[in-house]
Amino acid sequence: MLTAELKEKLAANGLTYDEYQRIIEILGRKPNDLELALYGVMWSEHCSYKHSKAQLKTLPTEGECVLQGPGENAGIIDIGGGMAAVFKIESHNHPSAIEPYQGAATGVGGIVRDVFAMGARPIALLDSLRFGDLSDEHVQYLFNGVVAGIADYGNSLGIPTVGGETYFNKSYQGNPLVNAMCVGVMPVSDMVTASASGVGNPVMIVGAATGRDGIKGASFASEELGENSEENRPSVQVGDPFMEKLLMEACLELIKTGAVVGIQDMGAAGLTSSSCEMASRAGTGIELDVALVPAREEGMTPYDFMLSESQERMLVVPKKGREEEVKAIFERWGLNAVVIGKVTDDGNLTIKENGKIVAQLPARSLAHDAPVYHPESRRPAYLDEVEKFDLNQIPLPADEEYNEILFKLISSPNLASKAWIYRQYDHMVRSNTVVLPGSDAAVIRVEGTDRGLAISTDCNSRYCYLNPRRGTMIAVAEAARNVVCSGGKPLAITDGMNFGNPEKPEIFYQFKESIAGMREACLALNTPVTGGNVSFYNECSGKAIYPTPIIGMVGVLENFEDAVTISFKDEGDLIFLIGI
Amino acid sequence: MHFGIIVFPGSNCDHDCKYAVEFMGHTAEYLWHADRVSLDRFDCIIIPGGFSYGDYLRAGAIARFAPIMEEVQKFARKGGLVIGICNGFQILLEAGLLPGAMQKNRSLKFQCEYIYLRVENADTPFTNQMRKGEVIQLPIAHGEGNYYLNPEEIAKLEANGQILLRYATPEGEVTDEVNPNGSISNIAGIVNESKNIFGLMPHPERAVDDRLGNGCIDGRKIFNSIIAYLTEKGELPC
Amino acid sequence: MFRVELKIMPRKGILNPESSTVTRALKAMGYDKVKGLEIGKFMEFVVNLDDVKTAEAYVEEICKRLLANPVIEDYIYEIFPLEEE
Amino acid sequence: MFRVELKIMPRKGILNPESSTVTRALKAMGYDKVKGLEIGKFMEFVVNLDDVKTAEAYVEEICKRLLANPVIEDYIYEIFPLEEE
Ligand SMILES: Nc1ncnc2c1ncn2[C@@H]1O[C@H](COP(=O)(O)OP(=O)(O)O)[C@@H](O)[C@H]1O
Repeated sequence: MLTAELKEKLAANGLTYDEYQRIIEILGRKPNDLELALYGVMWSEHCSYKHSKAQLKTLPTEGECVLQGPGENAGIIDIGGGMAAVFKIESHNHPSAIEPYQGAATGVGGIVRDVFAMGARPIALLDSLRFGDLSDEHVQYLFNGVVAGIADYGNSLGIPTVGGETYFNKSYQGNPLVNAMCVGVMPVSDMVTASASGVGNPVMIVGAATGRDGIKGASFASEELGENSEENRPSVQVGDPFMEKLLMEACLELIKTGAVVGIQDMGAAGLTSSSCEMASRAGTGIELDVALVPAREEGMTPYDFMLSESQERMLVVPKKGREEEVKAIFERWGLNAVVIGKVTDDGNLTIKENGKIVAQLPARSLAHDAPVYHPESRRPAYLDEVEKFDLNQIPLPADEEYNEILFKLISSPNLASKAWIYRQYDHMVRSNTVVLPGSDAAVIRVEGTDRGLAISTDCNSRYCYLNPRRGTMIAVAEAARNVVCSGGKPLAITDGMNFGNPEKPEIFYQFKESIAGMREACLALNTPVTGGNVSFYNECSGKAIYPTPIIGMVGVLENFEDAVTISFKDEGDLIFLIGI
Repeated sequence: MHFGIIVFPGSNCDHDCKYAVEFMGHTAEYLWHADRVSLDRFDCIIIPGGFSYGDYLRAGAIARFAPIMEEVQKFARKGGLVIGICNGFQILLEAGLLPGAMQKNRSLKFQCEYIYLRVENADTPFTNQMRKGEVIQLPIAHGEGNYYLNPEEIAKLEANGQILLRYATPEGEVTDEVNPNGSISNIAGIVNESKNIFGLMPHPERAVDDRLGNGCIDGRKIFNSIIAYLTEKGELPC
Repeated sequence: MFRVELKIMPRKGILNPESSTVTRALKAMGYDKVKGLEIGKFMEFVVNLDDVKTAEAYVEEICKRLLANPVIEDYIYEIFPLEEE
Repeated sequence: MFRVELKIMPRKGILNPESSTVTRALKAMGYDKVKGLEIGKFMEFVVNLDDVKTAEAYVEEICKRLLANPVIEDYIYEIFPLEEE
């Protein structure tokens, strides 16, 4: 029976009554409060993709070059010469709306961890940004904060931020978009995955101590922003790029030793998602004791430990007997590395506090068996309106107006140089940047080889608003053109899908159509999707952003010296216009 | 020649420095901040850029206390060549091996771009392959490169020929408009009195390989100067 | 005219990486008697207003709008009357 | 045990980029009643020593050696006895 008390509890955990019934079915009993909270975060849109999963399944994810498709921390492709590229894009929209500097910074931190968790050294960052009208004071505050946050975090890590894109449009006024993409490289043989196999292997937490940061951030990310979002925010996560730099070096050193079975970063839903996902992928269970987790604050409850989103932490499953080796490496870098549990064979996530079981749930049910929804989809009425628009109705300017119009165009923030942004990013560190920001795609040398990677992020969301399917095809094509113009052969993409509330049929229509367009374009160009991110509920006071499917594409150059930049080179060179 | 490159927690141009030295046909080796090892077998020590200890408190403030820094002092006292680049320069200032202090850029923003520098003294181990008044191009990448020293001491530096590089126009004019960070007197690089410790904000190690970035290779001139000096001396510094 | 002393500190419970890094550095240097270090900002300025109530409202407003970030920082200030010269 | 409040301020006469930028920003926002803004650091911590003289010498030492940079900064601190719990 849905009592008032239960109703309140479910609402607090973002669960429906049907979902509650389903949990009882899975457990064969009622969940306790902690267990209910764990389902709440793991079945949130942010963690479970319950509204998007069915659609994402239709994307082409296989191809000659794909070594690892969606489902891991990041996708992996073969770039030849025994080398692999690891890459993914991720959004940090809601946190950036509340605290632009920290929100953007921790967004970079998260995507970087995803890449080095696969064993790759991150070699490039890109950022895809959307803000409201730049003449607005609050938008300026967000813009300044986001760029500074990305700069300070990426620069401190010593990973060059080599490209991105920036658009200003009123639809993003109260809900900016901050998507960060990271690319790493490694020898194919260094690949590790995020699964907890080998019953009896220890489970270790490494990196920063755990505080009450961002508790329930995952559920927060699955809500619309409202008037009082600033009041309701979970305690904001603060990034420590210094800690992350040490964590990155220590993890890469550790992976080289071959002592690691699996490793995963702790992002949304922290310890909960990393532990149940690693177990679920391997078909094992994990047992851990929260009292063993290094804490930053006193009096933390199992709930706090399991849901904390403290940054700069990883969950590591080493081979049994090699714990000391792990500890020695982390100690040298001045970091924690503590055994908090072990891999079991019962398929459960078992959480203890000082030896006493406080929650026990099938890991798979949390990580991979969330309900899948097929929301209703309805063609939005505005499309009929905008489709009536006839380009021919726009009068041509008079001859003397052209100069004025040109000035107006080039002074628009959308067309103006983005040097103010990328000058704040160290885009040269590590001495591999072949094509600097300001060109089409960035080109990065794959160190130790002659190869280069051409990388671009693109999406014209106005096109996607006018025609979600075609607009998304155009985004894929634009990314491919940028890669090709820089000398690269397009290989694969990652996608950052930013949309409004999927429970509204018109929004879901945009999403569905966008996926269909991406599918078509990726099949045509033979650039499979190796992973991505879906960010729904990008609405402010009920108004959705333009549908914004950001395409992050990676291409390869056999020889990085063949890279091409956009500038005209010499006097007398011929200029051709090609295409249709 | 054999270069030692110090690695602090948070250093991130250690890798670039090694790349540059090897690109120039020499050898380099990393040195861990916590180790207290003699540096006698090195020809030159590089303190690389990055964010040692996250630049928390003040850039370079914490790194200067690392055990290896005592060895750097010993090495320098015996006349060994030490070059601190970017964060390395900040560390040398905090350690008192060079005079002055760094403040945040006057823009309060990190700045990464190519800039021009005028060579103010070509008669040092670090600049002998250039001409006085020559303009070179190098990239900068820093948030705290706004150098300060009081006017009397600046005059002393000037008199001793300790100012090696100033931010300038491509034509070699030293103007406020081309000062990227507010540095006093447009100073970008200085040496100590005995001219064997060099600190500079720009990154010569990022300008040796013409296939990267804008193709600028003026960084080679600084490495070539060091190598020419060491070769001429014909002996290890210690 | 009033002289204002303003302290801006990271909110309790929010990670302050600067404080923890400096604490560790002190410890490494042998200064292990320092506990609970918190690092924030200090600002001093004069507001050219005649009335203490107005001055207070003014300071409150600039703190909220620019000087402090209420999402992650707490601020506290004192206002002292200043003799006109 | 003593509680220490430490203020580290830019030295008089040295242009502090943070102070001048924030002053400009305030003016641009229409807050022109603020004068002579100086931005520095504030630190709070406890020193676990019994004797006030020793504590003072201790604080002085860590300020000189690490916390402040005498080339560009001045520091001033207050020490308050703390009740042991
Ligand atoms: N947020 C950003 N971060 C880094 N680089 C950026 C960013 N925004 C734009 N750029 C760079 O500026 C250049 C022009 O950007 P933009 O005007 O968006 O390009 P396009 O010509 O593809 O529309 C590109 O090289 C791009 O990488």
